[in-house]
Amino acid sequence: MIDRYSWVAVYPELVLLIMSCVITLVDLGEKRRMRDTTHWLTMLTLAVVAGMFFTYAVNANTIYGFGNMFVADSLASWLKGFAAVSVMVVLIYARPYAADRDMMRGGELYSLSLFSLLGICFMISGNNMLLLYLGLELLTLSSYALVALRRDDSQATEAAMKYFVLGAMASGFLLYGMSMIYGATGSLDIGEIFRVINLGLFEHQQVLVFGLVFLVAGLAFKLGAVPFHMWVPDVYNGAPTAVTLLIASAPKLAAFGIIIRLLVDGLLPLAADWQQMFGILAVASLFIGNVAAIAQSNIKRMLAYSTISQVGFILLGLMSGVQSGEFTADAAQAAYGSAMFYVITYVLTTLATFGILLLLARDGFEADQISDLAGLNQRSPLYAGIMAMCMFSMAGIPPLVGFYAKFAVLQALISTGTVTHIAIAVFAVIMSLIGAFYYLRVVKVMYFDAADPQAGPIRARWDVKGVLSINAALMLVLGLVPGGLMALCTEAILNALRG
Amino acid sequence: MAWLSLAIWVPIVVGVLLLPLNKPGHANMVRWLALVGSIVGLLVTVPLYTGFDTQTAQMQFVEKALWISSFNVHYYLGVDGLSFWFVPLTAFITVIVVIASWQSITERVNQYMAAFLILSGLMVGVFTALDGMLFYVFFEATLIPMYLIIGVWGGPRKIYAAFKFFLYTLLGSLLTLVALIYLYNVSGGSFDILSWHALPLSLTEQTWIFFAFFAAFAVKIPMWPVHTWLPDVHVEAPTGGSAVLAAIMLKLGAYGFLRFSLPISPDAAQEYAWLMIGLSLVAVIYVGLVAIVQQDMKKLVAYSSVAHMGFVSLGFFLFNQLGMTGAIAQMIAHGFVSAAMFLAIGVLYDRMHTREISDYGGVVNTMPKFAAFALLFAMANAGLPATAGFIGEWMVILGAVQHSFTVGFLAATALILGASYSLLMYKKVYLGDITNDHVRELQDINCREMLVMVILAVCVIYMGVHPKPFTDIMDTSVVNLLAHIAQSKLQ
Amino acid sequence: MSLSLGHFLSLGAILFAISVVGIFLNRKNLIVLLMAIELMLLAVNMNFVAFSYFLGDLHGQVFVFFIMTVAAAEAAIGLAILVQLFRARTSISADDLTTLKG
Amino acid sequence: MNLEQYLPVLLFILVGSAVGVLPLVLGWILGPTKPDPAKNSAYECGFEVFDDARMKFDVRYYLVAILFILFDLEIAFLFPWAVALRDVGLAGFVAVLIFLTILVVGFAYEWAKGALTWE
Amino acid sequence: MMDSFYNWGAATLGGIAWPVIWNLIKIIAIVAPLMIAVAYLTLWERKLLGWIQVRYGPNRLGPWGLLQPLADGLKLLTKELIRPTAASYKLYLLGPVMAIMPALAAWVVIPFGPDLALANVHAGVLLVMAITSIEVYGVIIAGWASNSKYPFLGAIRASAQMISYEIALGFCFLAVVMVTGSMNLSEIVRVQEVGWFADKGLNFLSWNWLPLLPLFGVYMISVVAETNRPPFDMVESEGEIVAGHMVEYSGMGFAIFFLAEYASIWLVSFLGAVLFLGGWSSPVAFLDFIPGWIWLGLKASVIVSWFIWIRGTFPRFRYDQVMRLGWKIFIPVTLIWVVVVGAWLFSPLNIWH
Repeated sequence: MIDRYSWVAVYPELVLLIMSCVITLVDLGEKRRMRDTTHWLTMLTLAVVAGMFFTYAVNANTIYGFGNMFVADSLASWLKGFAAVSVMVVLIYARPYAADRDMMRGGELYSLSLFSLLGICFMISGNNMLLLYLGLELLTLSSYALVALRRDDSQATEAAMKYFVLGAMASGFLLYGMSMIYGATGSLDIGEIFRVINLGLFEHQQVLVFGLVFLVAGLAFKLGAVPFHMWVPDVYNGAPTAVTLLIASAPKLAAFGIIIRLLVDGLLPLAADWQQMFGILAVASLFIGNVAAIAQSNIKRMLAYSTISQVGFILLGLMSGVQSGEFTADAAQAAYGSAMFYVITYVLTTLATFGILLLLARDGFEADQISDLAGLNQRSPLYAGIMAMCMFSMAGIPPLVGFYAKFAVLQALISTGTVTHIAIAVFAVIMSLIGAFYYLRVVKVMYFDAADPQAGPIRARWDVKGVLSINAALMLVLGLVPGGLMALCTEAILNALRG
Repeated sequence: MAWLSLAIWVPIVVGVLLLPLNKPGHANMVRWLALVGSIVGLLVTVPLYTGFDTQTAQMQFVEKALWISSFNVHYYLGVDGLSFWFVPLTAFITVIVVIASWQSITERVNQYMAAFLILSGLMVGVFTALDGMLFYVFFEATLIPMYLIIGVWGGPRKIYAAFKFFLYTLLGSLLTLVALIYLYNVSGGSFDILSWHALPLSLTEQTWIFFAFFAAFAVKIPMWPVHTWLPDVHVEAPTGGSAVLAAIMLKLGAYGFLRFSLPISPDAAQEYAWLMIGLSLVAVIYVGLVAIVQQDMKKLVAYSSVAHMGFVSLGFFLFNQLGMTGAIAQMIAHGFVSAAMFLAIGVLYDRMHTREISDYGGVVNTMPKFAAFALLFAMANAGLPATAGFIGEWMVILGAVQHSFTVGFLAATALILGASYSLLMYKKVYLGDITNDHVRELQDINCREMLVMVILAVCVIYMGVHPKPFTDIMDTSVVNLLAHIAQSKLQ
Repeated sequence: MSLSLGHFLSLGAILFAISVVGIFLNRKNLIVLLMAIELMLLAVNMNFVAFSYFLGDLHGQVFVFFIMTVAAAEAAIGLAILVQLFRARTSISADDLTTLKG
Repeated sequence: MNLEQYLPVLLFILVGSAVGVLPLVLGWILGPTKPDPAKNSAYECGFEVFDDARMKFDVRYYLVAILFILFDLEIAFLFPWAVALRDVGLAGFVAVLIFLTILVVGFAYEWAKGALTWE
Repeated sequence: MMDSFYNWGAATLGGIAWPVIWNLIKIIAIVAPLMIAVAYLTLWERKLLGWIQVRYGPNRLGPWGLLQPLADGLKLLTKELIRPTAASYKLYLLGPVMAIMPALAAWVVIPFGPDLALANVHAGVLLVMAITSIEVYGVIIAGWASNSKYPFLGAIRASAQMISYEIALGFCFLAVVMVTGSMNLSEIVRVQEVGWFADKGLNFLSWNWLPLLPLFGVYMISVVAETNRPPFDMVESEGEIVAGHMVEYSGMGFAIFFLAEYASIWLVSFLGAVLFLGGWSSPVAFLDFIPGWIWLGLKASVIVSWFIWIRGTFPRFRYDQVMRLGWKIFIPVTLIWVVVVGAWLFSPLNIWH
């Protein structure tokens, strides 16, 4: 069961695990305010791990390890690579913010981030419900602790509590669903589940569908789709911005990964059922997310609702993989590829958005009201420009990358050709118009409003400035030439579907 | 040489390069760089004119390269007689705007100039794109610089105006996006506009597609009743913004009809021609009447723009050569005239900081040179013969008469309305006695303003007296388009 | 005594329902909430064990072990957050979690 | 399912409880009942009762409780392995070694953070 | 005789009621002697302490004071059960019950001879751990329900201490299970009966205590802490918080806590004998003729005396020292030894086959 390939498959994760432990311990001896050793060691680790993932991804081999419990295909490797990079970027952005706010008295920010990345990796690569669950828990448990990292902040603690309660409940739902699926199919192995369902070797149809409902509910919780979105605004708002960034970025990749594993790899024969559920979730998310975002004055909260609406779009992509009951590789590839593209670009944009917010926040001052961005253009045209790009990208205005994400998803949706889907597409389009309104409001505040005369110039560390610029440049470059990433996504999906 | 690409990217690149120059001390350098950039942008369109073959309706100066492989999207550019004139026109207006804003813009000059240059490149892109996706990207991208131009340098209610502009146009274009994707799927995975032209579609499909495109283009033109954003935006936008908006941006919508609605869904277009003609006539007459009662000069010109663009849409849906050619000529003429009108208002506004007609009076006494130019432009706006405004309107009216006398008659009333609001305004503002001290202290236009006025005046008169070069280029394509529309695509 | 799979599943479902109701109805005490969450995991465990026994497949029981471990970790973090919350608010009532709204 | 083996366990629990309850009842019957306020007040070394008895206490107690939950579970985790040690072989042993290493990392972390220090 | 009685019972009462009755009879057969043992443990404690301190201890009631426990019991039985006004009464009464129930219930798996256990279940060790863990609830419920400062402090201290040592104990159990390959307590004894030394007749050298010596040491000390006995009696430490969680109890309430404590001492002594000292097997082969339950009782008595001995010998620890010992010494030691045992099992030197 454990052969040489097993170790090859988990090699990067192994490095990550060892280094997480090492960094946790090494950090104990770190005395400097910015925790330089920890920071650079973490950066090195993440760079190495990301490099390994990308190498695996480029090689595009599918390796199964540990008795099919773990799969390293190119889809997984890409997602994991992007996750590693995004955690890296998060930590670069977060460092000055965290150091100003007593979050760096210990190195928990780093060790927990690394452990959450490990969880993400297993969520993406797990090929067994047990492993997927453990990855999920590793991620969420680390996130709970991260949200509560500012011990003296009662808001953050409250957010952590809410996150914890609802997150734990979500895990419960997911598990309950898993137990039902296990009961119906008699296996925890994703491939085996697929085989059993596909060949109709199961006895209890109701148990299976019952399990599916809970599974989808649990996943929707984790994704933050309406009506399971209650935690998202509170957590985004209450958590320290650095942690909000972490929660808002890489875990989305993981959520996508786990959905692909569970629902596509495992339960594709039931696609008709779960696509329908996704449809309802998507429509509700688009509506609630966009409408509620308009009313927000707190930018983190607004971004939380915007995330909900973006999740709606991701679900739109995921719900159009199987058309009129028939599975075709082309359609699935386009649909899941578009969702993947959406997730990746969303993460890219989110990173830059929160990066700016982190940059604006000074010691004792959180830039968390939309009005705090007033006159940013006068204070720093560069950062205002980056933020504006983020907003336009999220609103889906070309030539920024967010547009192609929306386009790809709409294309997948419309290509199903059914009237319902086209109607949903039109609905999504109208909702994204509402979305454009609140994104524009941020741009308006930055460009049209006058700056607070007391607000000084914005100083940024060289690494933050550099990475932020690259991040923004990527949004634009991917907007101008999105072909490569799109091709990558569809290739990866195809690869995973073949496996 | 890839002249079209140059026409698109030269202004954009120059604009982007201006962005880092944000120190107040850079302002002059920025102005000169912007001027050079815009002139180069204009110069690269010259080879297009000299090399244009008027005998063919085919696309010319075609550039094609794979852009997004997953969706078979191409970087596909080209011009034909329908789109040709808008390329130099855009570059030209940009030069004018850069000169006109030389002194009136003092804050964040680099961003202002960059916005206009980038906008210019994007608009050229819209006119030259032959790939649906590419078109859409350019079409949408223009929103960003225009939104910032209105919002940053606009008037007191700029925020309202900027949002209105953005959201109105976005709503329409998003629906268009759905239609584009639908066409992509129907055509078996192609975004090639020209191949869409040959696509057989049922009448239901055509109708849906027609109205999806209509949503975007009608808002942009703007047609009655979705024109309400335009007066607000014009009033609040800075002079340059108004000029570009009126001169070029509105044409994006009209051009969309030519490139998408008519050839892709010809049967639906004919089916609903009555509606289009009706809406156009409402725009021409009703909006013309509304213009008469305006107190604000810019609003007046804005409404007159709506009325003039009504002629354009009217011309399109007459389905005869006179109407179509006239509409396109009207678009070009309106480009010159409306830009000139707005710039003239800008000249006054820079001095008085008011646009209320009642605040003026007897300007001719203090600014005689300027008043002369203003008179010319007002005439052109009213469509007086021998000015650019006359050509298009006249041809459209003739075409309308060909189509049906009633329509022709109603369209003709627009000439009267146009004369009344243009000349009434001229009379109130320029003629008569000086009514207040501010007017008394006005200085006449300086050399720079004079330069702008002269250039525009030359263009207006030249096109008015010698329209042939303009129409020559269009003719073949127009005939071809009409022939295409006449063929049913139903199968 | 013949206990069938249905009995165990019903028990699991009842436990699960109780815990969900507990989470949503309890407004006074967050500790009860944590207990409800544990109960939810127990319901799942019940399912897994029952399925595992009746399927004659051990994986379900292995899963239970992991769930228990994770539940412990979860309880640990939950309690830690609770303690922190109590120190900040001197209340552990769910009704008092109101600073984040909108 | 065969649960008969566990019947004595259940019975013993009941008997154990009974052994707890019966003497209480007996004591209640046999002993006098003469309450008075001083007798029934909380013991406070002769002082009047002040403050709530259920006061805040050192957070380290919580910490110990939390750590206990984790460690105890880890032990529970190891029992099946210990039973099956001969079957899972060296690979199983190595796996548990890895597991214990991570546990030790956590333990060392706690130690260094002072969670185990009582002063 | 037993068999015929069983058959008669099964025949008369049928398949459901009879097993219950039969088991109840067996339970009483364990509990009754246990109660006597508990009672006399108190006497033995006082006697032994007396001797350690060179005095006589109880010597008035009956010969050598043998009636002393009975007198104590009677006295406590007739004392008033005080009901503190501030207490949460239901919980206040639940406390002692929760304390004694696990101390008794865990006996269900103790093997008194080969397969002579009330419930010879596979998961014996786990069951013992599970049931004894409940004991801490009794303490904490009592402390909380009293609603008084000393009990509260005592309860918190006690629970922290008990759970701390439970981890070390858990690792001790773990190592025993590792070498046995089973969690069945009878099996654990049986494994100790074989070995190189046992073949030579020196059974006691084959018992687990020798190869697992460090764990045996940890066990012997941990159980003292686990039962809150001096020198680890942080719960009470009379000088600091009077009688800890028992402050507010009187009469039988108080007595039950004591019963529980001594029953626990017996329990862990028996358990220690089973786990490390070969259970019912005789230390040397030529003494095999003596019945196993006598050996087991003797071994347990030795351990019980150890409790009393260290109580009489060592001064009380400070709380921080107790916690330090538990977390920073015992846990690492046991952890390391578990790994060593694991490695040993896979090495050629493996003595447990």
